[in-house]
Amino acid sequence: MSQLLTREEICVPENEVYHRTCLLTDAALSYCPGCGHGTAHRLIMEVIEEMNLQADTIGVAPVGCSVLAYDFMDIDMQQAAHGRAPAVATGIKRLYPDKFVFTYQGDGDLAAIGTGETLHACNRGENITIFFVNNGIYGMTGGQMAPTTLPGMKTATSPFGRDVTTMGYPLKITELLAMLPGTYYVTRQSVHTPANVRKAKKAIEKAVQYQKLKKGLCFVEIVSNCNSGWKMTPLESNKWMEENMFPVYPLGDIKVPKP
Amino acid sequence: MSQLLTREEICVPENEVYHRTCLLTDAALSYCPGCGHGTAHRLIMEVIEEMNLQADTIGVAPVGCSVLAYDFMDIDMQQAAHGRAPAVATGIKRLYPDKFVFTYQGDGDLAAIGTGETLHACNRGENITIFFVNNGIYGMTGGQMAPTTLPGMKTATSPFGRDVTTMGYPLKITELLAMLPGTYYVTRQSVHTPANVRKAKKAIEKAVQYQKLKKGLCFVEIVSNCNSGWKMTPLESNKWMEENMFPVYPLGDIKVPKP
Amino acid sequence: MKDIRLMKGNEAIAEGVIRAGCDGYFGYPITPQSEVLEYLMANNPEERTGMVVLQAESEIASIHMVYGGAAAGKRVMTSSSSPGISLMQEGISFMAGTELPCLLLNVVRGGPGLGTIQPSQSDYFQAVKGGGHGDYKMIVLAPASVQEMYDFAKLGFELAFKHRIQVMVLSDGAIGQMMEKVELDDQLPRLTDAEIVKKYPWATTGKTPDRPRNIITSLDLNPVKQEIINQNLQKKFRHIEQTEVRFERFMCDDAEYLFVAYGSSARVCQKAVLLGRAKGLKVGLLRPITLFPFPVDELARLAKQVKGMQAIEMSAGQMVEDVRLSVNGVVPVEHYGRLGGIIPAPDEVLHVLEQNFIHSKKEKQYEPATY
Amino acid sequence: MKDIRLMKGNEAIAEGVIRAGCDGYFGYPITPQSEVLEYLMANNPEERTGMVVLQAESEIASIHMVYGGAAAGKRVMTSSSSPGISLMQEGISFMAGTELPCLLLNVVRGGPGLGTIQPSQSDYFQAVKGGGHGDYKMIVLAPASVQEMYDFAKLGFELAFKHRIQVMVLSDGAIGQMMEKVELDDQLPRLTDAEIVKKYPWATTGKTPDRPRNIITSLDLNPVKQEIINQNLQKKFRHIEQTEVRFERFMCDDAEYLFVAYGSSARVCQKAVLLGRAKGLKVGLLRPITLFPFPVDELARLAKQVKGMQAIEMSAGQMVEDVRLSVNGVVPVEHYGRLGGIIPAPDEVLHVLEQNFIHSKKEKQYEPATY
Amino acid sequence: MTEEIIIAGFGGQGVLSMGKILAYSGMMQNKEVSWFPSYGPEMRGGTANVTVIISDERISSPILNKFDTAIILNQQSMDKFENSVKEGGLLIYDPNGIVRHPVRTDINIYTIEASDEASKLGLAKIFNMFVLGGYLSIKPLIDAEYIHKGLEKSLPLRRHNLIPENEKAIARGKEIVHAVHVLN
Amino acid sequence: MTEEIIIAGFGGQGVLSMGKILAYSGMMQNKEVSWFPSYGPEMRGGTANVTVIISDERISSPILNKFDTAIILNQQSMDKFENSVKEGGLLIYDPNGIVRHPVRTDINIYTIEASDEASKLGLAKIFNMFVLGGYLSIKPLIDAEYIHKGLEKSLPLRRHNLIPENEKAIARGKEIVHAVHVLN
Amino acid sequence: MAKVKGEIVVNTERCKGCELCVPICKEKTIEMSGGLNSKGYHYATSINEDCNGCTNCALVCPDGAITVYRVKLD
Amino acid sequence: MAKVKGEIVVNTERCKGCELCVPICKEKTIEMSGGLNSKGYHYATSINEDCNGCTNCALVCPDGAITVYRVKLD
Ligand SMILES: Cc1ncc(C[n+]2csc(CCOP(=O)(O)OP(=O)(O)O)c2C)c(N)n1
Ligand SMILES: Cc1ncc(C[n+]2csc(CCOP(=O)(O)OP(=O)(O)O)c2C)c(N)n1
Ligand code: SF4
Ligand code: SF4
Ligand code: SF4
Ligand code: SF4
Ligand code: SF4
Ligand code: SF4
Ligand SMILES: [Mg+2]
Ligand SMILES: [Mg+2]
Repeated sequence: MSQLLTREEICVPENEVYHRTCLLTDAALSYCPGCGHGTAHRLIMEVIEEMNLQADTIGVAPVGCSVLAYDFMDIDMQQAAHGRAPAVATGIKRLYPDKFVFTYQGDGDLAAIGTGETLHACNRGENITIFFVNNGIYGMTGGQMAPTTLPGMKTATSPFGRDVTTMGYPLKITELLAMLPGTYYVTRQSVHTPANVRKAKKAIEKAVQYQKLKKGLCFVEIVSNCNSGWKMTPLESNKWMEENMFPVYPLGDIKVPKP
Repeated sequence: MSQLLTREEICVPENEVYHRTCLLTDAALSYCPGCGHGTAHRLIMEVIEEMNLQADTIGVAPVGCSVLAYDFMDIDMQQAAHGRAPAVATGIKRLYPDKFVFTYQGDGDLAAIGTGETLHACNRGENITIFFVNNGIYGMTGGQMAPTTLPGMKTATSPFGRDVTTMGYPLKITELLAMLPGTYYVTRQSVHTPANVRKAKKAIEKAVQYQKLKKGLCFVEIVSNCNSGWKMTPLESNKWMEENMFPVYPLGDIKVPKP
Repeated sequence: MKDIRLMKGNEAIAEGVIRAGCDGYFGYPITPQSEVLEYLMANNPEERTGMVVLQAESEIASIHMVYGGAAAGKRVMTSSSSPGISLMQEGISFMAGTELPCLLLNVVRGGPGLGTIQPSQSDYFQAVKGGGHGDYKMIVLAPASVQEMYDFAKLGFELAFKHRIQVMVLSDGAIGQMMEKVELDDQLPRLTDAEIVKKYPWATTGKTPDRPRNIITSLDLNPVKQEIINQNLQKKFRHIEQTEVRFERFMCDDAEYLFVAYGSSARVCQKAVLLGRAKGLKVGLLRPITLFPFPVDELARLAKQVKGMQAIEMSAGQMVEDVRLSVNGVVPVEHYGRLGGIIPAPDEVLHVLEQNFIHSKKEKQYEPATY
Repeated sequence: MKDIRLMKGNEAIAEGVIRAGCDGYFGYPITPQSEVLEYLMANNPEERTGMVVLQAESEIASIHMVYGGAAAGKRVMTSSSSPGISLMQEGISFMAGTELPCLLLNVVRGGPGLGTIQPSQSDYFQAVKGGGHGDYKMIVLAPASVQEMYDFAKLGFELAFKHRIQVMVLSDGAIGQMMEKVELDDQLPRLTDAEIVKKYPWATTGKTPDRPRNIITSLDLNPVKQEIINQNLQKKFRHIEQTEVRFERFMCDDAEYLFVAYGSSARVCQKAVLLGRAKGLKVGLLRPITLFPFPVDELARLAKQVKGMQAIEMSAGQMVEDVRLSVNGVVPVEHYGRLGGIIPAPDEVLHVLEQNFIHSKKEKQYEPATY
Repeated sequence: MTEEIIIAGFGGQGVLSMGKILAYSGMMQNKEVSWFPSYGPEMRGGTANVTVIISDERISSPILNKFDTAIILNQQSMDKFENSVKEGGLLIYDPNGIVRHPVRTDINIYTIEASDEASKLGLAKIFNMFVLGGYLSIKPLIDAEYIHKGLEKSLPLRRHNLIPENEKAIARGKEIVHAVHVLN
Repeated sequence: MTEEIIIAGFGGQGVLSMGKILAYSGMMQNKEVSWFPSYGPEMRGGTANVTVIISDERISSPILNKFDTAIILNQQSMDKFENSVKEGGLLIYDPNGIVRHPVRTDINIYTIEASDEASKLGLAKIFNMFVLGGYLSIKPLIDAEYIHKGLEKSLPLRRHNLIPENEKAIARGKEIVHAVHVLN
Repeated sequence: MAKVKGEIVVNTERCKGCELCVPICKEKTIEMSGGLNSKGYHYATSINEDCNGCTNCALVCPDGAITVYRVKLD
Repeated sequence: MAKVKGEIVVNTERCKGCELCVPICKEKTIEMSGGLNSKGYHYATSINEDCNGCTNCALVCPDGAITVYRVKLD
């Protein structure tokens, strides 16, 4: 019998097993085709929806490709100056200790200009959640070198490849932050395969849950592609990411709460 | 015969075994009686004198009690804005790769407002030397809480003691910086006993030597007292330092070059 | 019974913000204003009103913590002194672009650079013309006494929320450090979260089903929209110019010569006016209390009455430009300034005015321009 | 043969600094000026001249790297756009206080806040009046073409070292992004370290036995000394006002109505003048090239000749204040500005001038003031 | 002579480089030129356009709101720029993907099926050169030899082998441009 | 009545708190008062001084360069402030540590050996109260009851037990102040 | 074990043609269409009936363009 | 082994009376003087002849106020 089911018969609401969360707006994402920012946005919004937190959430968008996150996430949001999202979130959270407050930041934003704000929010153990999208480059401004750019990698400002002796080393900021007593849960994920998406979502759920329990700062890094900045197709970029980014930025939990 | 030597006979230049280095100026140090800044100044200047580096040295003074270091050190010096000494030193060193360039910074300067500049100079492996005087407080401005202030410690801005749950944890910035591939030699010293002074001087010598060899960033922390800020006599403060600061900031090398 | 105390200016404004129902203070120590944070830490506002006080890692962090709190509808503030305020310029511009209310205190010290910790008025341009990028104005209040330091806490928050604008109290090391009598008001309650939701529907307090999401942003890449945003901002500034000018006239009614001065300088000039009057000179003082909006009309009016105006500043000549723009050539406007942390003396400034206008050959008949 | 190229403004100034013998560039990416750093990285100045190019971790780090290099006598620079320049205000004030020469480029975009990446002129006040704390001025050069972007690299360094002052090139997104013909000069050699020691005896190059140590600091807690330091700074600014004013007159000789505009706006006005002349209107353009020092005397002189001045800016009215201060009420000065990244059109600004001065009843006889 | 041109289309269609070649060629022929792009986060798709001015005199404003010629390569640009063509001016467009065709009757309108032709010839990457050729056949302000020099100047050395192909495309472009509406 | 006073000495001598008690007492007696300290990195030693003004009228400038009274507690302050006393004004100083004594003949000069007396009585910590007493005996502008209230206001509650001791010192100060040069 | 049958619906206007979903589908159900959407992208499309409703394609789609349906066949 | 004899000279104007040197001296040679220097500090002074010139006091003196001399006695 089943063989006879038509497409129209299958595609009815009762049978729906996956649909974009209603906390993503109808606006088309401004990201390049295949950019991981979109998936990261979706997972965060799914968790907020599933945990029923829309009314309790205040998000902070950075300066970077995700500067327009507020156009896509159907929650109250503030746009922060470049690098300052953790300070902005601190200001919110201190005054609304029961709201769910998060920042969403790129690697330039978080690990270059925002180093001080990031490190000190973590050191104070601000009870906020930081989502950190590390694509090893400044996507927004046209593909310049970021602190997390890999050695030898060519970017608009390292056209002959990053020379670590003059331009510094890929900054493993996440490992540093995990050393601070103020951070509670620190993890590194990716969103380029179904399995990784599922894991990343679990991590996001934890990071939200721990904030509700007032455990301190939770930090979720998502290693992602910037296919435009890397000058690759999306598929190529994900492969390159696995082969080149993951060895330097290995996926997995970096700091987990002691049981 | 020797019993007959008079004070006047002994105190002649040939018999001199210790005298303030001529690279300290005649100006009276502006520090409070018993403040470790004076000893730290002296050791650095002794090493520069002994290594014959006066003409090759450009020093960078911070904002903090040691802002006037240039009045005491008989070398070319620049006064840097609060927290920015590592950037200033980078600017100098990149343009004068063969000069000996160092910064001298307090804990507020280096680990609060200057976190970003410090971390990134270290991450780039700038071939400079950072002397970091950690007295757990803002001495200059009248004894406010610093990132390195100990838990429970009373300061002008933590009058009931530092509460780590709202004011953050003592920041072990030196341990963090040691994790960066750009740092070559990282050590923590003190200058309150003759033995410690001797060790600290050795460390300073190494930090200077490695810079000459262009090995990357050398970082010498000196845990010191701020008796005024701590509201103790100098002797009490050194004792308190041993009992309270050293357990949190243990002395010794943190990162040494692999042989 | 009135609650009267002897307080430092810095302490008075700290007490003032607690009593004005401030929700949060974020700041970083710097002389000569560290007493603000110290007073707040010692006087337990957390217990008194629930106000949050946090020492930030830098002035930049401070201003962005203020941004976050303000964008969520809270009464928040920071304070610093000149170099620290310079560091906040990007943040201030962001608050201007998002029209967020807040209170900013600059206890000015002498610059440029590290300069000196002594009092100065050399940050007038930065406060009034715009130290940050873009076309914006803050309301700038210039206290001339410890009482005003206290009073401008409440006034500042009122104006900030009335116009959704940043209010800067432009004080200086003298006003910040000196002690004077202060009369304190009763404690105002802080707004509850529910009241904030109601009073400030624009605030990012969490999107509830009854309204669309709130967004605080200063970005719009569409030039047409961005121009409208900017035009609306400008309209607000024009409205504030119409409605919020504050100044004090001291013996102006029959004045032939006018001091124009604010803050500490105005205190000095007030004494100079008395000295001058004792000598039989018809001297007066116009003290701008709001530096933006500047008392343009009042000065234009006085320009028709007096023979000359003498601006006195602890700067090389900043406010004097606004005096000249107000007067537009109708009477001569002279500037006299002390620099480097020096406060001029009453007899000194009186002497200057006499030299410039009374004893000198410079004095001429001025024909008022006709438009 | 002349080396003529088609270049973006941002590329032209980058090539210009290499050829002017710049020693070091320190900067952080931001639209619309990232091409400066990108061009330098791609065009290998390290090999060509030994010039150092470093991407800093922030604008704040950049300006203090510049401070360090400048204090050691090197020709150094940074570039950014509005928000990034706001972040540099403390650093700029420190350079002012220590009288360090350097070249700063602001490729202005619309503010306030994150604003827009489109061109704007709304950072005039910040550049000219002082965005940082304290009494200081920079020399501000306003290029109106790609060729000037290139030329002002060399001129900027010359002026910076001649006066030990910061020179800011105040450009905008239009001049930075557009391509035009540029004629390039020959490469100037960089100074050797020995030459620096000789030419700049104040520089911290390492204390040798033949001289006392050199100290670069802006701190002096003694008010008397600090006042002298400040007075000397002011003297320098007065001297620069006497000697370094630059402007361009376009059809001013017989003008009855004058556009006053700089940079991109001046390009627009130049076309508007031609349109006006074609209509038989006696219109001219005074283009300030240096915004500090401002062409005060030239405008005062023209005020006696023309019937009105029309300032055109891509801002809500900033330079117009300096025009008014120059003219001091002698003729009416009107402002017209477009905001949010919009560049006005030639016919639009001509229309505005006609409305304000020719078709309107506003036009009156203006009696020049007599002092 | 002053020619004020807007070229507008998708990012990736070679709009900016077409403008650059035009400007360079003009410069080689000793004219004054300016090239002003829309700029910004264009990497993330969206429209791109460039204003090119070629003139015998010094160019005043490089930014314009009215143009002698509009070269239009997608619908969004058509919507935005059709009305910016001066009366009596020129509008050239590639009809591929255009849903709403131009309606003005006070300007000269031409189509050029450049994308189809380019794909057909396997030259999709230099589709913009066909368009350039079409434009130059209607307004021959630059001589072929200077176009050649312009290509030399604007292409990096390692791409100079592609110049003949580009010139072929320009030549072919001249053949496939068609008048839709011409004032007389 | 307006009295403009400078009190100057070492940091740690209680200069600022003497001024504070004076100002508080004036305020309790319903006068206008102002207190303006030298400030800054004084923690690291050096001089400290405070300007106190007590007046029946609103106080204009809290910062002055001429004073009715100078109370001087070390040599550096003598060098700095002797000439700042108005003609006919008052200068009181503790001669301990003073090498160069005041030379003006147009002002009234008194000495008070407060530090010696305070040490003698084991009250070195409130040496400043002796000086205050000396001053008040020459210029009794504030009544004893308001001094008491001033002490209450300016000392924290937990220190109120020290008030009698302070008042004793003030009383004793009145006895040990001696005229050196008095105009008549 | 019950068999399942799935289907996907691609929001062709939201799809940006990144092709990430294509290799993810083990059933080789997704291909890029020859047609363009209004923004000029070739969009993804389901080309066979082999979909098992595993949702993998939807999980990796950055633009949330895929809705997945599944029915149990028993 | 040769015996040594030392002496210290305190620069009394530089000394700030911090007393750090006092307990450092194992020979108990240093005490604070009753007198004051021109800045008002009680300065350190050598009170006996037991100094062995070990330099320890000078090493810890923050103000570089101590000069140490030593002669070998053989
Ligand atoms: C103060 C300031 N400096 C610089 C910029 C320019 N800018 C915008 S985004 C960005 C970096 C973005 O990179 P990243 O944070 O990695 O985000 P991505 O775009 O890669 O997601 C920069 C430098 C700015 N807007 N403000
Ligand atoms: C931008 C800026 N912010 C704040 C200050 C005030 N300030 C001066 S020194 C200092 C902290 C000094 O503490 P630290 O670095 O630990 O040095 P210490 O005095 O303890 O040796 C501060 C906050 C300043 N001068 N500039
Ligand atoms: S530029 Fe990079 S990070 Fe930005 S949207 Fe495109 S792919 Fe994503
Ligand atoms: S305040 Fe502290 S750090 Fe500063 S000089 Fe005094 S003791 Fe040393
Ligand atoms: S749901 Fe699974 S089987 Fe169906 S198309 Fe998507 S990936 Fe393929
Ligand atoms: S992953 Fe999404 S956007 Fe990409 S091709 Fe598939 S459906 Fe389209
Ligand atoms: S040198 Fe040694 S023995 Fe001599 S006084 Fe100093 S510590 Fe004592
Ligand atoms: S350690 Fe130095 S400053 Fe301290 S008491 Fe001894 S000699 Fe004097
Ligand atoms: Mg990135
Ligand atoms: Mg410290």
